[in-house]
Amino acid sequence: MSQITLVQAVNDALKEEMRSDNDVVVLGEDVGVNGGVFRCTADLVEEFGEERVIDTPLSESGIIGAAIGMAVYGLRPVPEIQFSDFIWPAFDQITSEMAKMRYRSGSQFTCPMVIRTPYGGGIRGGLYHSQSPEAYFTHTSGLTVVVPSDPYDAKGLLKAAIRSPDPVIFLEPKRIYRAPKMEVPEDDDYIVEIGKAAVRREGTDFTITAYGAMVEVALKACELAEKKGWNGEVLDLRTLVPLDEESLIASVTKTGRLVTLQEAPKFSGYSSELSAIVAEKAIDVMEAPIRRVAGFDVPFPYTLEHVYMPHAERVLKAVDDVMTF
Amino acid sequence: MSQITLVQAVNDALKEEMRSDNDVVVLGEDVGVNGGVFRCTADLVEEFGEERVIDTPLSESGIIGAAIGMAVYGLRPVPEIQFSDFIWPAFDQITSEMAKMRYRSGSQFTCPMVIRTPYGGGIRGGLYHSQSPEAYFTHTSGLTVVVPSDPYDAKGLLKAAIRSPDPVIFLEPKRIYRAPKMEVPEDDDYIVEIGKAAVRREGTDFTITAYGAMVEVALKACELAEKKGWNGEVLDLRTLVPLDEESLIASVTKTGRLVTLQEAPKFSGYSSELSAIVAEKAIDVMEAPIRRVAGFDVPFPYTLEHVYMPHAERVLKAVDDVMTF
Amino acid sequence: MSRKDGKNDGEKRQGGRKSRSKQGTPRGPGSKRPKTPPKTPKVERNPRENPMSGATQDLLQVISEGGKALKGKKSGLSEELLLGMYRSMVQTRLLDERMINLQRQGRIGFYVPSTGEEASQVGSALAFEEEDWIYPSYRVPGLFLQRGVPIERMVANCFGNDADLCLGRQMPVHYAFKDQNIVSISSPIGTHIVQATGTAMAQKIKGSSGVTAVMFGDGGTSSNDFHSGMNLAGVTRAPCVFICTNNQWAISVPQEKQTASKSFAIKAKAYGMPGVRVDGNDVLAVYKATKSAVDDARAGKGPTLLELVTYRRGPHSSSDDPTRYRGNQADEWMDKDPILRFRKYLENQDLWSEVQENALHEELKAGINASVKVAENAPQPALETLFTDVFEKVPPYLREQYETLVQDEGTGHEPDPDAAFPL
Amino acid sequence: MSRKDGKNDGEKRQGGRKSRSKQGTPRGPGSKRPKTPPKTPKVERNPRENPMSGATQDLLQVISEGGKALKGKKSGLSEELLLGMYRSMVQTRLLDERMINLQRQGRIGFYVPSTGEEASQVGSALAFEEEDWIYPSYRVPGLFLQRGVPIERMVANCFGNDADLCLGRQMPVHYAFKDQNIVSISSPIGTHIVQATGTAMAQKIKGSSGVTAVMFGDGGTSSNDFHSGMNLAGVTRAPCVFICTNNQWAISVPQEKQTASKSFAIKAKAYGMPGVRVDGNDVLAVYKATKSAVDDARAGKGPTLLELVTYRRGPHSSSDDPTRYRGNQADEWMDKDPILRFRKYLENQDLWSEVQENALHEELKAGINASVKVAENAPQPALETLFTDVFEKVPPYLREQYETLVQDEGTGHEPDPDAAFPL
Ligand SMILES: Cc1ncc(C[n+]2csc(CCOP(=O)(O)OP(=O)(O)O)c2C)c(N)n1
Ligand SMILES: Cc1ncc(C[n+]2csc(CCOP(=O)(O)OP(=O)(O)O)c2C)c(N)n1
Ligand SMILES: [Mg+2]
Ligand SMILES: [Mg+2]
Repeated sequence: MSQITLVQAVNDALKEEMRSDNDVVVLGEDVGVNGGVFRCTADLVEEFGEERVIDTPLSESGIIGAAIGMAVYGLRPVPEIQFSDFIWPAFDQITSEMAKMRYRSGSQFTCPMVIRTPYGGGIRGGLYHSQSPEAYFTHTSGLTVVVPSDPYDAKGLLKAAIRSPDPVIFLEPKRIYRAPKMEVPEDDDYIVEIGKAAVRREGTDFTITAYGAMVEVALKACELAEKKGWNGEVLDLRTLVPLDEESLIASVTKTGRLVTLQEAPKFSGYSSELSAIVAEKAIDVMEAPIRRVAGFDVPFPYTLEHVYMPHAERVLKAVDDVMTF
Repeated sequence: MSQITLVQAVNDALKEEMRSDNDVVVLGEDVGVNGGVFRCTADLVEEFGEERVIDTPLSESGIIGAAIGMAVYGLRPVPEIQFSDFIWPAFDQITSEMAKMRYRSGSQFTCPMVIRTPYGGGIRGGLYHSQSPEAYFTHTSGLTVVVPSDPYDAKGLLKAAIRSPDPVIFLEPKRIYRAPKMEVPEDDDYIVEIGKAAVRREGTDFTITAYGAMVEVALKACELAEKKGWNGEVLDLRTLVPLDEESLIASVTKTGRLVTLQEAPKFSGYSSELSAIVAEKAIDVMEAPIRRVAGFDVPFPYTLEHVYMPHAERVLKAVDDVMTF
Repeated sequence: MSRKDGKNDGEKRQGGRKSRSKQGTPRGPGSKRPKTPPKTPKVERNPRENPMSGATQDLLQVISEGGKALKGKKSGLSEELLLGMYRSMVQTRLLDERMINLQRQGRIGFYVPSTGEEASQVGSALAFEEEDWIYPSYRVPGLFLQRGVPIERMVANCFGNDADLCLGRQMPVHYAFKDQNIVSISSPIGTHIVQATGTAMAQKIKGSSGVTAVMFGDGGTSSNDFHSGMNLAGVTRAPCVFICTNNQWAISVPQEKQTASKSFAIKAKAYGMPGVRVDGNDVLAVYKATKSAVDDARAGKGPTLLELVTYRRGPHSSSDDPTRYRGNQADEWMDKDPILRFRKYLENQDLWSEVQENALHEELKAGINASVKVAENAPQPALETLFTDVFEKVPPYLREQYETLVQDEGTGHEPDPDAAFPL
Repeated sequence: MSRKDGKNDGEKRQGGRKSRSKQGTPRGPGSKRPKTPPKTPKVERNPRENPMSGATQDLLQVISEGGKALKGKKSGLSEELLLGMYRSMVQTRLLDERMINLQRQGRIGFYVPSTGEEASQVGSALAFEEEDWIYPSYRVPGLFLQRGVPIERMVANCFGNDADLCLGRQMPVHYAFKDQNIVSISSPIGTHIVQATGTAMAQKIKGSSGVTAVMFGDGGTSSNDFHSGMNLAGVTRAPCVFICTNNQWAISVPQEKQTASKSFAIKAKAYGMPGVRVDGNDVLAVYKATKSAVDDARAGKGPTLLELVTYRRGPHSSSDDPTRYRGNQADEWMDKDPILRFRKYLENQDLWSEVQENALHEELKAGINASVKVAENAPQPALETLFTDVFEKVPPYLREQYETLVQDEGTGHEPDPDAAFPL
């Protein structure tokens, strides 16, 4: 075990998988000598050479399209999109091609690949370096969508994603890339299973769902709530698709109260699906409205970022709403 | 008033707006001499010339990107994307540029334009000529999303959209392009206001929300339900963003039961937002779980299309669930 | 489009052409506007000269348009291979005719004919080895036949039955044939071009001696992934052959509205690779050019762009009516039949006769008939195929949807008999 | 990357390089794998010769590298204009230095320097008329200054305060100046290229005599919308000037990994328009080439692609550390200072002196200082600006969000002092 950051966890996961499987290749803008603008691919080109760590031209559809061609042939590419805000030129490749290759060919051709991309706000990145795009992917059948919330998960989930037989969108919460270090196993066989949520804090009075950098905010909100005598449970979803529905239903069945938390704009966002599932399958256990804390339905601002980003005090307000309903 | 199809209604709306405003231009693949593959732009090039009815090269990002440049300069372009399944190469232009131009420039530059595109299944179009992409747009702040369900609305909403100061995604339900004709006003000033839902059938026992080609299915389901003695209300949303939340809440407050209906895959789909809003603002009036009838979470099939598409019998099943809860 | 002469600046003038509003200031719904004065519209072709129309002199050719071997040009192919190619071309034509027929009768839902483009498909197919990978367009049935795909598989796909390798999930002609390294066709234009580059890069990385080929149309060159695919292949020198079948139309859009470049082949210059223009109706020229590009790629010399100039004689698809947009101006090209041309060539070399021709038609028709009969009687894909192959394993939430479906069905809901594909 | 010689076909072989699994058959999480033998990696540059590096002989030039007027080349510009250009260039450099400084001190969040590229920005700016529209890149402050944008506006943007015309919604340097027809800059690379084509088409449609210009980098030529924008402009002959500032790097990616084409200018051939290579460090050559392209566009002769060859002497942005990827190999270009070159030229023509130089620096620095002082003391944009300008009118659901926010705030939540942009 060693104490590492999330960036290092990603880097370690890539190294381990590349060492044990020659089919794993990395490609993207500035991933080579520069080691990625966030340093996630640092030192890879030195160890694995330019054939497996490929600096590409500035074209996201090129990166993902080429990675699909590699995956279809039998490699396991791990393309990087420099910021998730810049993934849209590749969206046609992702949604029309990567997600549907297996289905449309009757499993004759498949796309085992992982798109890694940093996402989310809190780094003074303004409109185009801060967005949280998960909902665009969670609605696309055929995609697995994973969001780690700490170095331990980041490493274990990324390794599992690279070994997955199907395409994975791997969203890295860049705000906590260098947040406090954490003990992470060095065992090559260590993975975190895709599709399982984690209860980060057990509680009986209300449930907060969160993922990525928002998990920390949810935990902080629970601390604040504790002062009011309310005991919150935090469910870190970890995998958005396939959702660990069982854990979600189990938690709200216990608490009867739900606050969902996401950075992305609220309307038609991922958390709406959580509300919908609960309203469809467990409405009878709910003792209060389901409150959603999310980004506002506006583009991501620069100067007022700290107002835009959901914070613990805002979450507490929602907890108050459901507790005092 | 004349009896026309939805295709004709679109065509009429374009003609009227192009006659009364020289800034309105149409562009897209095959929109000129060919009149559009669905004939929505028939005869336009003959009347308005090639300068205002532009056959473009095969590039959706080119079509939308150029239209943005036109709108920013002061035109009111109405680009056509031949099938909504092919809109993804333009998604970067739509989500990063068109939707954010006004915000990021402090209203110095704006994008008054309407993207028209046929969507939806039921025409034996398989994987790539049948999809319903609304949820990808409803989550994007800055976009207005409109879906007419009959010729009357199609004409009135399209005219209103073209006059809107901001960008509109106008999704045309191609399955009912040539469905039974309808009386539609010929008055140049006739529009249907954006942002208002329509109650297509009044009822007291349960509410079905629908839009586009699904409205007809909802009505049919209500007929079937009537035989069981249940009196359903059908709310045709017409505008998905901005949602007519008031009408939604009013209807469920009256009925206490909600079935949402959409063609698109269920998970993280648009209807989830409706559930979430009701669960947030009106959970206390609900007398049963909120049931969602939607496409399955798989790519759109060809041969088994009739099994995939939501139909009245399947909706009735959901009605049954909420009525007998 | 012609430039206005007047000095009127659109944004500032008040009179002149009507403009509803200044940017960002919409007119209210009810306000009155003057009626438009009638306008004389001009519908005219882009005035640029079309450098590709008509003549084929500047194209690589091996057989003359009249079917003679051109001086100094040899096919270098055995009689068996030549006759095999001819066979594939005829089979393609007959399959086309039969499928369009079935579509007209409502027995299949959709079809894309390739009549007139048989040489470009079959000629290129022969240039590839078994280990090579192919990303085809939707208009190359002759390539599949020449490469050894059983015709029953193709017919099954058009019926979308349970013998279709794609399990009836895609519209007809969107094939995928893993056994022949023929990658799944999708409808979105151009996406496969950069995938081909990726596969070629993977071949290099894995140390295979295979190469990758990708086919697309003149319209496809405008797609984003033509650009990304060609550029990446240029930089990485991936063993990839880019084959543009320039049939001069993209549905209703003629090539001169598709691009202003002198040719499609010249676009190679933007990516640092050679571009070659070939008479796409000359099966031996197509073979020769493709073979040379494939050899280069295999030898590590990098990618090539080929432009095979031919003509889309039929409609874009079974849903298209070309008289709406091209009237009769296409006559000259309508007469250029690549099959007839090759047949004359074979006859001139004493390799073919009327008797053989008749026998071949008989045999091939019988084969197609048999496939159709089998396919039409085959069952639909099973209900559960709706949910399989989304992921390797069916996840719980899809299993739940399947189970609900099974419970719900049997309510008497039937396919809509009026559903028909409009394009 | 070099091609493997072995005949190993990656998909079929069993031994050789390790390959975890056959396609589609993943290994289970816990299974054992052999340890990798150490591998000798090669990190090498793309072996292709870089046709653009080093020499600038083949480029359009007016001033020699040493600052002499080249034989037979005249600027054709008045003394006033020449000195105005010099002023803008110096102002750009000083603004750069000051802004990078402020960023290092944490007083602004981010900056993009353009040191070494002043000639390309200022030279092109002078070629446009008031009525023309400009789609700039994020690296052309000199263009704004030369075109008359008040420097206070630019500084306000970098502070993201309420005097920023973009209301602090974008990161620094993402300007928009409607008064100067300078369209809003966004971060995604390339999207504005096709928008420029659209604006140029609109100018034609509206009968304006204006033209549109768009600036982008060498990296930008790989974007999808370089392709769509250039192609559409070619076909429609839109009055558009495409200006590629080839500063030889896209963050860490050198031009020879960006494309294999002989130059960037040659890419014009793919779209049927002329392409011109210009010494981008020669402000008069840049002016001349741009003016000629603008004149052509205005005269209805269609679009042009310009390649201005220069060099990114500094980091990509305030977050970048170029020593990580380019070490010291860049020396030769580091010495090519376009400002010094132009200054020598002016001195050679007796238009400039040391005294003037000093006075200019004094004056410009004072102006920048004054702007910084004002900007730093200006208030943040109002809370409600979070919700305005999403649509023309704030819709009810956004008003509701705003009202909830107002109620919620005052809880003592403060900006994260550690938030800093990492790129
Ligand atoms: C991205 C995308 N846009 C539009 C379409 C609709 N469409 C199908 S084929 C076609 C024309 C293609 O022309 P070309 O590439 O020349 O091929 P051809 O049909 O002539 O063989 C169009 C516009 C599509 N399938 N995909
Ligand atoms: C679509 C997109 N992908 C990636 C980025 C990240 N990025 C910002 S600038 C840049 C390099 C641009 O290089 P170039 O076009 O040569 O312009 P320069 O910075 O050299 O002026 C990259 C990759 C982006 N902004 N947009
Ligand atoms: Mg074509
Ligand atoms: Mg550059």
